[in-house]
Amino acid sequence: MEFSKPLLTVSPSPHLHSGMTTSGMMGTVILALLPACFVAVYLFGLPALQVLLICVFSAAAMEVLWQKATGRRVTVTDGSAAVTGLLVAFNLPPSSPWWLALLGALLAIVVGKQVFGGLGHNPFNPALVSRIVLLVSFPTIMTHWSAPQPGRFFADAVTAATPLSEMQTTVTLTGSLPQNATGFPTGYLLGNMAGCLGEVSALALLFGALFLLWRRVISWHIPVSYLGTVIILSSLFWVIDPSRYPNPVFHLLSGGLMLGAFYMATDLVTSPLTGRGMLLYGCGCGLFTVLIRLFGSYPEGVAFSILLMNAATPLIDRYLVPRPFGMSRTGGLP
Amino acid sequence: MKRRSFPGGTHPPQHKSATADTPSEICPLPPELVIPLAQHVGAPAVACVNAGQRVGRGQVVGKPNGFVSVPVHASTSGLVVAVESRPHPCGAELPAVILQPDGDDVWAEEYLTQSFHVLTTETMLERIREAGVVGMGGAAFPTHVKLDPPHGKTIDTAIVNAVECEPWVTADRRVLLEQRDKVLTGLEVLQKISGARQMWIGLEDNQTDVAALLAPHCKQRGVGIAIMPAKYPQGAERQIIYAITGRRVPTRGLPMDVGVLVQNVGTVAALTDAVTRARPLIERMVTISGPDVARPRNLRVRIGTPVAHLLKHCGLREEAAKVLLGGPMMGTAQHTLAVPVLRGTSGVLAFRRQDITAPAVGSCLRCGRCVAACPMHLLPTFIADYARRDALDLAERFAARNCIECGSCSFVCPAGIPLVQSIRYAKGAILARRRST
Amino acid sequence: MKLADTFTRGLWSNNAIFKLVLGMCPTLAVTTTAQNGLGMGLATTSVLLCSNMAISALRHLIPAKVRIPAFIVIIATFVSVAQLVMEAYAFELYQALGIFIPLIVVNCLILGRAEAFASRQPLLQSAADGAGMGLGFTLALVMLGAIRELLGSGQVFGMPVPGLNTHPMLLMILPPGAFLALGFLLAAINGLKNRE
Amino acid sequence: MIHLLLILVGAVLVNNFVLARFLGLCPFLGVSKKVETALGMGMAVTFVMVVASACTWLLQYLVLTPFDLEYLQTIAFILVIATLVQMVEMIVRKSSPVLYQSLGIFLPLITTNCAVLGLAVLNIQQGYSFVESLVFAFGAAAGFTLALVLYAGLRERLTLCPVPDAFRGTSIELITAGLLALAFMGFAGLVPG
Amino acid sequence: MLAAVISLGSLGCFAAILLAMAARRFAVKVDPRQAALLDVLAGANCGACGYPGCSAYARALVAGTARPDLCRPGGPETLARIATILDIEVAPGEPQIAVVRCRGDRQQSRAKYDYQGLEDCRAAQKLAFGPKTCPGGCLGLGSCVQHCPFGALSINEQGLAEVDRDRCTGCGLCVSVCPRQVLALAPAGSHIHVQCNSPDAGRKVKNYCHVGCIGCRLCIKTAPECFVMEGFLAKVNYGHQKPTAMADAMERCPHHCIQDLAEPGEAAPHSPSVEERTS
Amino acid sequence: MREGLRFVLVLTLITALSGLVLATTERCTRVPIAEQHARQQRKALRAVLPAVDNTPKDDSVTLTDASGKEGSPQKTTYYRGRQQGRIVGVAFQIVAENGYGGPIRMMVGVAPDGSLLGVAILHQSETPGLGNRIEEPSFRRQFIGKGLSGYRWSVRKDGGDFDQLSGATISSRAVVAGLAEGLKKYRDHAKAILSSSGAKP
Ligand SMILES: Cc1cc2nc3c(=O)[nH]c(=O)nc-3n(C[C@H](O)[C@H](O)[C@H](O)COP(=O)(O)O)c2cc1C
Ligand SMILES: Cc1cc2nc3c(=O)[nH]c(=O)nc-3n(C[C@H](O)[C@H](O)[C@H](O)COP(=O)(O)O)c2cc1C
Ligand SMILES: Cc1cc2nc3c(=O)[nH]c(=O)nc-3n(C[C@H](O)[C@H](O)[C@H](O)COP(=O)(O)O)c2cc1C
Ligand SMILES: Cc1cc2nc3c(=O)[nH]c(=O)nc-3n(C[C@H](O)[C@H](O)[C@H](O)CO)c2cc1C
Ligand code: SF4
Ligand code: SF4
Ligand code: SF4
Ligand code: SF4
Ligand code: FES
Repeated sequence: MEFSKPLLTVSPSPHLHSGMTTSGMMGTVILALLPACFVAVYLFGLPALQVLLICVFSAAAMEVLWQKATGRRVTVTDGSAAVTGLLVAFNLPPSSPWWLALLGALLAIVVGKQVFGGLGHNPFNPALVSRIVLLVSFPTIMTHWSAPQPGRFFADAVTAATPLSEMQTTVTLTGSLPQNATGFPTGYLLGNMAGCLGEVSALALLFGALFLLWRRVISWHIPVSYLGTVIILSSLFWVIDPSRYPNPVFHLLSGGLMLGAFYMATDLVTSPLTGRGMLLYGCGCGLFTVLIRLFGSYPEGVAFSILLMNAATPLIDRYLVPRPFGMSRTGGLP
Repeated sequence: MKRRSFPGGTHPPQHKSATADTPSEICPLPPELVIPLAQHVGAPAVACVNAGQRVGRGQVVGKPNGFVSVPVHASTSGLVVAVESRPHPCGAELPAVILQPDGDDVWAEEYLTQSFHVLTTETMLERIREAGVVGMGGAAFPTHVKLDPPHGKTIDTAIVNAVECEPWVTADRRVLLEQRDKVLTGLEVLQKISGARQMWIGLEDNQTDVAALLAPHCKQRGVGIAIMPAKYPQGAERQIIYAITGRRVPTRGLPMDVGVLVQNVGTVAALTDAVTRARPLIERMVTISGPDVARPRNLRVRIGTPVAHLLKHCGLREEAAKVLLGGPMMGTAQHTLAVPVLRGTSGVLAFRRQDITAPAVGSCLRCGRCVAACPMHLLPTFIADYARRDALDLAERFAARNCIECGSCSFVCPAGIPLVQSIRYAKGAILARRRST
Repeated sequence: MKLADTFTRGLWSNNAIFKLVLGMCPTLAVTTTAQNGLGMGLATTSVLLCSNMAISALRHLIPAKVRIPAFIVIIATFVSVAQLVMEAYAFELYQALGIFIPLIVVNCLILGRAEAFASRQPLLQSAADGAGMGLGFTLALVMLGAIRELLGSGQVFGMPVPGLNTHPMLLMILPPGAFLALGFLLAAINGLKNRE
Repeated sequence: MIHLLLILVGAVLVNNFVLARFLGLCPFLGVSKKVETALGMGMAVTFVMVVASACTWLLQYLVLTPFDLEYLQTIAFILVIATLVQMVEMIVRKSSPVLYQSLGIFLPLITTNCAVLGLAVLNIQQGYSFVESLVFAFGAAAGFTLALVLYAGLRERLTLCPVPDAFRGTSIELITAGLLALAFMGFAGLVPG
Repeated sequence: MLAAVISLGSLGCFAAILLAMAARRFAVKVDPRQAALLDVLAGANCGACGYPGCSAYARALVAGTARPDLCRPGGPETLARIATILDIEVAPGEPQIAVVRCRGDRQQSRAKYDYQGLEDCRAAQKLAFGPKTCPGGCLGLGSCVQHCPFGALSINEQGLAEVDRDRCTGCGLCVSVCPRQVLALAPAGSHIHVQCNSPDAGRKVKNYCHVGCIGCRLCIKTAPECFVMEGFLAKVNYGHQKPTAMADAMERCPHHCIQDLAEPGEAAPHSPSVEERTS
Repeated sequence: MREGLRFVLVLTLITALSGLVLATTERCTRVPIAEQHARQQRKALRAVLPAVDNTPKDDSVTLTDASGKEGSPQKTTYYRGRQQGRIVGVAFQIVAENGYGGPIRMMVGVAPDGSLLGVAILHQSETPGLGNRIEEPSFRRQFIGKGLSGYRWSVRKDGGDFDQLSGATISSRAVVAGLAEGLKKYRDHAKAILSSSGAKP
């Protein structure tokens, strides 16, 4: 008696799939980040390339090692570790020493992600956890910026200040804005400023973001509400006192707002599920970003504001439940 | 003409071109017909023939059992060889009348043709019931029950559901094209019985050719043609009602609670036969398609024809690895080809091994795609999560029971999570728990 | 139960921090250096020892109804004594530990031991329990303090550790670092236990 | 007015009682399994903290300071707090079983809670006036509640996570709290001083 | 000095008076038995009793709405203690253990179809009544494993559930979880079991399983009263066991579905005491 | 009632007893504690003043700042260190408000001519490893001998004459600004402080 004969497959409906898979989404994000990578290497030369490579590869390696060590299925091929590594690199100064990049990737993968059970379970954005841990731990290195030197790959780094830190220093010193923050700094659009490796060129980031939106990897809710809140709030302050508070364009283009709004606040895992939830989340991010930038002691507030809203995400998901179709307004949901 | 839709939903690939414009054929009789006694929602019919008995075409072989039940008829003339349990599309083995066709295919009785205008509503409902008409859009709910709303409920709008949003399946389209007059007469019957003041035919915007053909006839009868964007599940009852009338069927309510009646095109055509000629529902349009089918087309199939016969008739490219009854989004996969076509079967789809592309199952990314896709505005990922952990209270609190099992959520989930399966499990467990307490 | 058993139970197997997760506030707040951890631990131990003994000695005199308020008063007395003594004779430590010295009163560990152990056990047993629990607490504090000091300022007990003190991870001596350090320490202990 | 507002914001966000000052960690770690209970606990703590702050302030400046008895502060304060909490519990339990179910059951936990005693001591240490100390108490309690509720939300999500064995339980909860504290560091400097 | 004594003493006095008055005015009776019960319950909060945690069960016990023998991890000792606290009499039950009543692994039995979907027996059972032809056979997708609060279950390489006799406390959760009733509770002292759960007649069973009970009654003939027949399925009559006769029956069963689950070399199957099991 | 009475009695007794214990302890530790505080102050004074032969603690004047910022005028106590009766240095506390982690309390010693003799940090809550490096002697030493005139009292980064600690500009800036303000305060009060003393401003 032999029981092995080809059997029909039975599976639950639906029997079709859209074809967009986890690894597909991650791949799309990597593609979308490539222009910004090129710009970073173009502006900051070899050190930037080194940081990028170290972060991506050590993040992937760390993921494999951890999953092997804890006896789990190895899932690097889904690409999420590579995205995380890339975004860690994007959040480091271009001149970071190698050990900082390595430590950053390690922190993101271990503390940010794997201790919670891996992909999909981390409550906080791993790349940002890593960035903030590094920023708080090594403030000198993490606020040591080099000026962009387009096309000069082997040039020695020249120290410079980021527009935001310059603004903060000048405001605390003199009570009014520095030169660079009073106008509309369109030069920043192309990356003509010091800053984190991946945040400098708003244009390259926007380009990739459009690609993500087009491929429907991210939805419009978070970027629009985030940027919208920043624009409205900063305009408000600017109108109140233009000599003390910078204009909205400065807010948009200097610092990591573009990177944060399109690539980091939108991290699927740590942002709310529903459209309304995403809008609220984006508004929260915007509010905290402006508050921290203008009144806090850190010059940049994007990372903190996203982490703070990450913390609020479970509550948003829990209390902003959509009303089921056909359910009355009082229809017994939590 | 209107172009509305509903929030949520997805866009699965259509795959309809294979059969959409191929005229339907009559399927030859198989050597053996398996006519299950349970072909509708409600109590199964009770067999009233014995093995060895000869029956004529259209003869009642199973008597209805209660109000929400309909008779079952012999699909052709022949010999009853057995009344026994046979594989049923639901997966179990259920009682069926096994009929060996004699090839004569003679009607048990001669029927006259009669205009429905002279009939009373009661007569018509009685004839509809006698004919065993059930919903052919998939649910197979006895139509006479649906057409006879309880006291106090009135119907002002009737919608003929010709949306057919399932990929591959084109049976409704062929019915509309080939049996247009039957459908139009059925519409009038429907209007007369239900008393609806407004009549609509709902179509997706990929069927404008059909709409154009129908337009003059509809105009003449005061029937509106609603063309909606092609989006899955546009054909689902609540969604089509919302798209056409803007009304929302309440959660535990029925369409008639908002004064609407929805009937499938095939059902409407069957009404004509039942009322004007008193002919039972023994044949229906079935789409035989899928990547494994060599000659995909629509067949007019006698109820009870085994799937194996249909696939043989249309030819397979290689041995089928997966066979579905119904469409790919809501249809059920079969573990044997011995199952018969029922009154509610709209399609038979066959797939080869390489066509089965289940994405690797990972953990939920919380991407919210399932939430955005759910036409019932649920949180599929939460419900499925709770179901997996047996947190039925939470699943129920998140309205698991509202799920229409359309499959949109699983379709879009990048992590390949079988959300619908979990939710279906939760629904079952919740109901079981309610019953036990 | 033997005295030694009672003592070692508190020291490790039933450790206040690793096992019972009690008295987290001082644990996390003062362990920026191993030295502070040691000081806090010893202060707590002495209060715990004294209060356990006092309560055990008085256990037949205190009616059950006033048990809890009476315990609190007894503990608070010892804490105040400790506070005064430290201010007089260990001024630097007194300043470093600050508000967390009076807060020893509300360390759940002390009241917990009073209620669960000292109020039912004879004097010597209670003393052993107090000493064991207290030293276990101290051990945990010193471990945590040493880890945080090592990573956060590249030193142990104030002595620079070469290699680590060029780029210390400041975070570890800041509030979030306290949570993270204890979290990972617990995981390491769990991991070792699981392996056994 | 601005000055009171700054005290409030400082206590809620910048120097959050739990996440920056490490006061009240036992209930923070213990009563945060569910958001609802966290909210209940938060409200109970808020009530007790404000009342206790008033009582201890009066005790300090009407009795201890005039009679040169500052060294009795610890014991006097804890006595007042313990009595207060127990009274409130009894009253609530008797007068409103509903309120007791939602808030009262947390009250015993509050007696041995660093946050309340810490608050009372801090009020005196920082030399706050009566009104200031009330505002500070409210801010501290609100900050406690905020942190507790956020943390409860995170922990509810944690229960669904396949956390590695060694990290299960307190370990991962502490790490989560650490990351929450990390996020709160962003508020540094929002309030001068 | 005096100031301190007086002020602190009067503060204490004041507090005590307040509390005493409050205790008098706002007294609410709590059943002291509830606290006592909570002490004796196993404290595993496993939910086997059907209440959300031990304290809820204690409350229900005091209220008199719950049976006293529901705390399975606690075992007979706990039952006895509960009985003393509640001042009732109960007859201690024999400790029980879960038994997997199926040996039809991948080689031995016929699959119905190739299943793709959730790793969950109950979900799979809803697809055409499970991927195994035998309607009573173990599906091996591990719903029971996920639900055992004591980690006593596992799925072996052959795709069958397996009980770790040392860990199983007989709480019975798995029995209620399994969609095919493959698992059943049996006295922990017994070690010979019929490992089949197929309701079908022998002809049908032979068609899909090499090791299924075919209802031939040989066991009953060999060891009368030790076995009973339910439909086409033999079952051990646990109240009436004769080891030697049963061992004979085991030998003679043509499909080898009667099995001795005691480990080799172990004279009598180990029946762990409550201490061991809950520790 | 009896039970209630017992309740009250026991608790009263215990608290009274506790009061006794504490009062005794306090009595025993009063002197050492006072000594500790005095020693700390002495240490701070000694750190900022040159060798003196009087007890500056007992030779102080308390003056009200004319420029009390927010309404209530602030009082500062100036301790005078003398050598053979002549004032050689004046020590007083200043508070630098704008530290990174809060106000920084310092003790400064000023020579009668208005130049700094020494700076000691009494209390600060700057970040360990960054801002708290203001306590390092190497940082504090740069101020010695410098007076208000002739120096730009801000950090180099802001165009001043004093080195900031890298990575802790905010703290450094606060210290420098605080010192400058302290020196100004001294200048304003120099007459009053030095009067009745024979030393010249
Ligand atoms: C238990 C049950 C009772 C129903 N009762 C009625 C009814 O009384 N009147 C009616 O018009 N439709 C009734 N329906 C039919 C539903 O409205 C609906 O048409 C049917 O379930 C098929 O819809 P679907 O294919 O969208 O699921 C009933 C359906 C079910 C399942
Ligand atoms: C997700 C979903 C999709 C459906 N799609 C169609 C469809 O495309 N065409 C159709 O006639 N009925 C469809 N139905 C069934 C309808 O809801 C409804 O039951 C039917 O139109 C009622 O007509 P009947 O009673 O004549 O079958 C769908 C149901 C669901 C739940
Ligand atoms: C966690 C953290 C703590 C800090 N603590 C201080 C501090 O105590 N004192 C200070 O001046 N700057 C501190 N900073 C740094 C300031 O934010 C700012 O970067 C620095 O003062 C700029 O100085 P630089 O120009 O010398 O780099 C801290 C930064 C971080 C991230
Ligand atoms: C649109 C998008 C944005 C992402 N953003 C981040 C991010 O900001 N940081 C990060 O670590 N991973 C990011 N990822 C990768 C992935 O979601 C991340 O590794 C998970 O948070 C790990 O559980 C992103 C992925 C996608 C698809
Ligand atoms: S939850 Fe139900 S209704 Fe919503 S998309 Fe999924 S299957 Fe459809
Ligand atoms: S679509 Fe899938 S991955 Fe995305 S939220 Fe829903 S269940 Fe999770
Ligand atoms: S015993 Fe039951 S629940 Fe367990 S694996 Fe087998 S079929 Fe599944
Ligand atoms: S195997 Fe597990 S779930 Fe089943 S009875 Fe034993 S302990 Fe309970
Ligand atoms: S130690 Fe602070 S609340 Fe318990």
